[in-house]
Amino acid sequence: MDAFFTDDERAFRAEIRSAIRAMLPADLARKTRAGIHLSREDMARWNALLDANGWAAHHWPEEAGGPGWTPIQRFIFEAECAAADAPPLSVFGIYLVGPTLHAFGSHAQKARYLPPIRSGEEFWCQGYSEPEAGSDLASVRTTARRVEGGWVLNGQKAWTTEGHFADLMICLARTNREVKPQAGLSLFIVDMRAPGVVLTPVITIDGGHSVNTVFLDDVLVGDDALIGEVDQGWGYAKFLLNHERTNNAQVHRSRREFERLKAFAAAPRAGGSPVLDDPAFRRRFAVLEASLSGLEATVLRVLVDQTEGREPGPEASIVKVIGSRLQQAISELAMEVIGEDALELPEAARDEEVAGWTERHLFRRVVTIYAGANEIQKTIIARSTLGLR
Amino acid sequence: MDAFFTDDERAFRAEIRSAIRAMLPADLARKTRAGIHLSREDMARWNALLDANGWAAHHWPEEAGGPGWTPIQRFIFEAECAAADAPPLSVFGIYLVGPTLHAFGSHAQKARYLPPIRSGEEFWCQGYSEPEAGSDLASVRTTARRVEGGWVLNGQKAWTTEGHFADLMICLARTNREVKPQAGLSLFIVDMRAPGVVLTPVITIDGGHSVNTVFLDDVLVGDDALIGEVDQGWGYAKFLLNHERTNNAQVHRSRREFERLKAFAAAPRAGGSPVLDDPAFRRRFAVLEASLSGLEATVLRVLVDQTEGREPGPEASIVKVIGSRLQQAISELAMEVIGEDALELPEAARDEEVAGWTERHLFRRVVTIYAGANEIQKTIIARSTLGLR
Amino acid sequence: MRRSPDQRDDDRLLREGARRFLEETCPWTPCPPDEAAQDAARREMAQLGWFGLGLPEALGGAGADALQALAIIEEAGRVLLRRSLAADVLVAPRLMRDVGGALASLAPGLAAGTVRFALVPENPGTGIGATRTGSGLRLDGRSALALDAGRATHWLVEAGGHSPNGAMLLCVEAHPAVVEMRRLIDGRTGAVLTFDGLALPAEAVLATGHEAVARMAEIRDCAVAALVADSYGALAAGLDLTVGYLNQRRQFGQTLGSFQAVQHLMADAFCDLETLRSLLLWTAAALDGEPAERRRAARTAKVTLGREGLAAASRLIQASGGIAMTEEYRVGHVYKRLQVAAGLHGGTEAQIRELATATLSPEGRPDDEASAA
Amino acid sequence: MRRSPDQRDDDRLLREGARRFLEETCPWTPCPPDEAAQDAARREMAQLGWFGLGLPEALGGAGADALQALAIIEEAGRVLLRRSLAADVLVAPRLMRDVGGALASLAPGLAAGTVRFALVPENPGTGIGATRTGSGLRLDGRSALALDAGRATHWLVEAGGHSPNGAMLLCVEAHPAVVEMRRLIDGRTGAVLTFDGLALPAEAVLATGHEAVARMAEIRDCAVAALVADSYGALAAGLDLTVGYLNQRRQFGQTLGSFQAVQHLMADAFCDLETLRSLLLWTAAALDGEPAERRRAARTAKVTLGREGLAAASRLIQASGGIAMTEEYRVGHVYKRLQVAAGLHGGTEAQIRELATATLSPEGRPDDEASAA
Repeated sequence: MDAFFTDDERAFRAEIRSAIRAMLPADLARKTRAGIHLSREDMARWNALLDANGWAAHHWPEEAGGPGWTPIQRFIFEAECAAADAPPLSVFGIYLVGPTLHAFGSHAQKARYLPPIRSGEEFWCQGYSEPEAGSDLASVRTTARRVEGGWVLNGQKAWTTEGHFADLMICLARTNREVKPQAGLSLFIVDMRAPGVVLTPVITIDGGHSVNTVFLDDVLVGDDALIGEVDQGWGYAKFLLNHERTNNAQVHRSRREFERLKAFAAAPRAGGSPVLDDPAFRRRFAVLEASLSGLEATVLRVLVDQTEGREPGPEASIVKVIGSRLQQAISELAMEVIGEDALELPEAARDEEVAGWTERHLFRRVVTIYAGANEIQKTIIARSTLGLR
Repeated sequence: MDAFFTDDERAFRAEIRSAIRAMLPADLARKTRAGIHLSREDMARWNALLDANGWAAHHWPEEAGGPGWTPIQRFIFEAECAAADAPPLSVFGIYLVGPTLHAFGSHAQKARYLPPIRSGEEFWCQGYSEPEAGSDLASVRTTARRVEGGWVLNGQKAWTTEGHFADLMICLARTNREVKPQAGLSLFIVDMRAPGVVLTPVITIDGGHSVNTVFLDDVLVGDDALIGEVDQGWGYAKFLLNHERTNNAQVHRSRREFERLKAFAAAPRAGGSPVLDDPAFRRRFAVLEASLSGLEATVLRVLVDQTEGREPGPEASIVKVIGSRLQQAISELAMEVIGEDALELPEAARDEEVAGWTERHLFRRVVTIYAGANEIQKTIIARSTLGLR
Repeated sequence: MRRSPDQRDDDRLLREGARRFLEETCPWTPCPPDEAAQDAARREMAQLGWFGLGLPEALGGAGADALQALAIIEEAGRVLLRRSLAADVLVAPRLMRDVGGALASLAPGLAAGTVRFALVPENPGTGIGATRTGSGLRLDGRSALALDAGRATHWLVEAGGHSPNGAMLLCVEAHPAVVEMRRLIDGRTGAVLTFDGLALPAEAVLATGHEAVARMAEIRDCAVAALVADSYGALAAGLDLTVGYLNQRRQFGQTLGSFQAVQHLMADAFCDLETLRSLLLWTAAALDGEPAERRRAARTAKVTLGREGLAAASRLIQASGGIAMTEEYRVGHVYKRLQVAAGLHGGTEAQIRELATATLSPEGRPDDEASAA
Repeated sequence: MRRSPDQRDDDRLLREGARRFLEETCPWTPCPPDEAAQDAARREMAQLGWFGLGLPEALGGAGADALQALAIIEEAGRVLLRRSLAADVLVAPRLMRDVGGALASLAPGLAAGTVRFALVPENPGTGIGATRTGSGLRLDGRSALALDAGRATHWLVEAGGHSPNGAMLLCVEAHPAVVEMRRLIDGRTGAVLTFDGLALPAEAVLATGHEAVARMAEIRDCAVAALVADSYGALAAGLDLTVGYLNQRRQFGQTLGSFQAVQHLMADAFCDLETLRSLLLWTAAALDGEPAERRRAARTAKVTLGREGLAAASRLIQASGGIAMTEEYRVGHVYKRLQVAAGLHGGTEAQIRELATATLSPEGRPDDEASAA
């Protein structure tokens, strides 16, 4: 989509591209290709390498330690990271907690928590969802009870991604039962090593462990663990959703995976011609190419709006729905392109180009469910964007 | 689907096939191919020809003048009629009113009305839908007021297909406002030439006229115009839906159209190779072939159940949804196969194999809307068949 | 090159002015207005400067870029204007700017509205051939469907089968005898032209050989961009209308718009529609860029028009129900408009095939997509 | 030939008995039971007569038809049984009935459960070749993925590339040294066999030439029918489970099952699922009919498994939400079961291509579809 970029942005891209390729250790690129769940160590290593260039917190404001890039520059940076098979940055610390603390945290909280996120020394997890509050966050039942000098938390958090290697949790808890559900929630910082925090792994459909259930049993946190004002947590939690609307589109990962899959399909197979010699597969690739370009162009529209100082238009609400469907479509195609080799468990010895796809494909069923199931997104689009009632 | 048929049924098919082909005038076959809306005269002609063999009311019980066929035999008969490009029988008289009168009408009503339906001398239309009662039939507002010796009807009926050449209407009207909406409706026979019946044509998206709005303004009907008991009309209207569940699948028309389209696509084009030389089109035809076979097999399952004396299973509820989508998919493919020639109005002089497709395609948007929109069907499937609540 | 249609105030003024004019002067009606009324409206458009907009200043124009021309075309799509503006607002001004010569001499007439162009694509099956004769050329063959060719004063004709050998781009004065009119399903008018040795002067040739092939590709991409702009406008207006209807019409005791199934149908339509608009903006930006990206953008937009665009139009009908099946209601016409757009300038499967060729060859996607690994 | 699985009382008894046994003895668990437990269950199946069911009476069997064998396989799919029953319940009994010879001598062992077959398809890329030697044959090449080949006592091996020249259908005693085990994503076990000059006795040959090609086609169609029966069973049980969950789980103050969007998702899944079952019944009926219809039915069912079947499984996950993403919950396993089924014995695109060839040639569809006009 060169036509969307200025000459300066193209120069920026060239610079970023060569820097990333020079910085990225080959083993990290290989691990990123090989599967969807990376270890903390691998993620931290890449985080630290980026931080050395001031690029880890690339979408934070400059005063919080960000590089001061425009939305389009961030898009380019993320595209180049994905294209080089760089490990993803931890969603929670960098994308979620950082901006939230920067916007609503106290001076002391920012000073204490932001630097180690940037450097990759501390990892966070998100304690929003619960067994009875998935897409319906307002029904959160975890409670925070005021005590002398702090709060006592009790409850159970579900689907806590990366919880098993996180140092800290950003936790939504009910501080007031007297008001309507959304109004009585507050945001807390919880040390994952605090007494009363107990974690149970959840093995997902792909056989991997990235998700956990976290039990909070009389967990005591200090006064300084509260983010912003009491009972205002709902607003803070929503802030991010509006702020990072294009992130869920996962457009760069999709583009990178699509290009890898294309290269694999273009290569000769054992005892056979390339998959791409088959016109039916060519057609499917072309149709996906069109969908992917549509998503890229839509994300760029949103970012151009931001870059030119306008509020993102209504198209910002659709990128999660479209992007998640596309992620699934790509891995569904991958399963067919790879064929019987894709039906084995990932542990089996496999060609590097084949490794990782099955695990990704299975785990990908989650993307139309998490971060607000697509059904919820569509209702939001219909009601808020289109005004149906 | 030979495997579903017995030897006797195959012999029956051979007999029906040669009979139909011998009976069907070539000009009627040509007119059937050329468009979706046939004239009364054309439909009546074919109806009379069939009636001469005792086949017009082919799914009526024998005592009502039907040929006494099994459900599978009726399937074969309909398939052969469609394959020969025979005009469709009028949906209303033959499929709807006949069985309803047979089940609920008085002896006098049966004697008066059934024979001319069978012979094609009288045509009917259906007065169920209204401007404010489309899929939601229970909100019918047309009223029937008791008067000395009969009833006076007032109201407005919408989407009255074939109303402009019908002799009679089967009309759902409210006879009781004191009970819940479904309970206060009755079914009447209305002479379309009666004073107070005024009809306005509705031109549909395909530029054709098959649909009308019918105004009933103090229309007086006799006591003998009431079908069955007063206030029981809802039950009678529903009876048909349960009785003829597979009819809406339109599987025979779809099969016939698909085969015609295939033949067209296999023929060389002006200055070019056949469309079917293109692997992308071949793939689309094969995928539709699979869907069509799925529908055929599902309809046959329902009919086998009936033939073997069982109640149709839950699959009976899905054929309208699947069949209507498939009808649209076939005509959508036709538009692409035919190309620019399909973009002209039907009046333009055209190759016989190309004529009719555009009109059919445009009108086909209705099949997912009428007879209970597919959204309503899905809700029924989810609630009644699956038990979701 | 600009990358958004909202960056400048004058863009907004142009669009709002166009919308107001079109809604007042050419509001949608189920039956097309008569020819005289359409001609009168077209004269007013000339007075508003729409046909001079894209001409370079040297030819007396305003030097507008593709985004502005496409904004007008999109607005015309909103009212389902029965005349196509693609040739006069987008294509002809570009060609006058870049090719100049005899064509440029028609610029004042274009701006004044007395010269009206139509794009005449070659029918890939039957072909059009131009051969040099002593005095000029002769033209043989049969065109594909050409929008409004029966009303144009000049035809921009593709000849020679897109191979540099014998390819020619021609500007031909309209010649009623060769026109077969076609009434299209969406109420517009097209024509198929049959040339049987039509004699042309040498000045009719705008480009030959490789340049002709390149120009023809550019014209087709512009034509596609215009179809997409028009379709998006038609869909967006159809969506607005449908939302209004759904919020007012009641069934089963509640508004149609309150049913979750209807809401999701509309959300899907909206996703389709906004994707189409994104690709329109990419194509608009790419029209002035590298030919390879321009072609890729146009093909992608056309594929999306034929798939997601048509699907969105179907969804608007489905959500509206019976009313959308009537000729009196606008939404059915939106569907037909999209159906025509999907069929012109290469159907959807042909576009997919070309997109496959462009993106699946080893050097398919250029470096810009960060796919160099 | 019967055309419905509900016509006879003994069908119902067989199905109900199988369901009861499987639910009691082999209920689904997230982790596969250990080998010993699976072996024990298999011995009980032999005692129930499942492996003798399809044998002709002359071989001591019950002479059951394909509908009955597929009913058992479908029931095993409901509990996601980790062992495939296709070879022993459906394919081997048919072959013993129709081919006889040395194979038939294994009938008592099959019925008793001591002989266990696996279907070993040829890998179309690498191929398997059987060549005659003085004393018998030698086998070279590499198989495609073969379900449970590591546990079988006998392999039904396709060799010779499906061309009558050199095609051979073989019954090979299992030979552990050539087995590479494969753990499949759905908890089942497959193997790839690599033959490197394996010596076989002459009696291993079940069919050669045209007969071998025909038998292999029949075996593949039976294998596909079994995959479809298994998948349908898995989906049907998954649907039941999901309906129960949706009616119990609440969100936003109401049951998930009361949301229209969820209801329609499930209605779509149900349409997919019942279509698959219809095609299963057609295929079952066609297994004893003309080979051309049998092939067409099997391909159609396989295409539908790979498209609608997988889509239905995805919909069950989507409707259930997060819980279906966990290894502990059955619905994700249904999806993986379908994914494996879609990939075995020829992927979806390959099946579509073959269906195109079978139905788009001029004499493609036989007379029975009333298409003779």
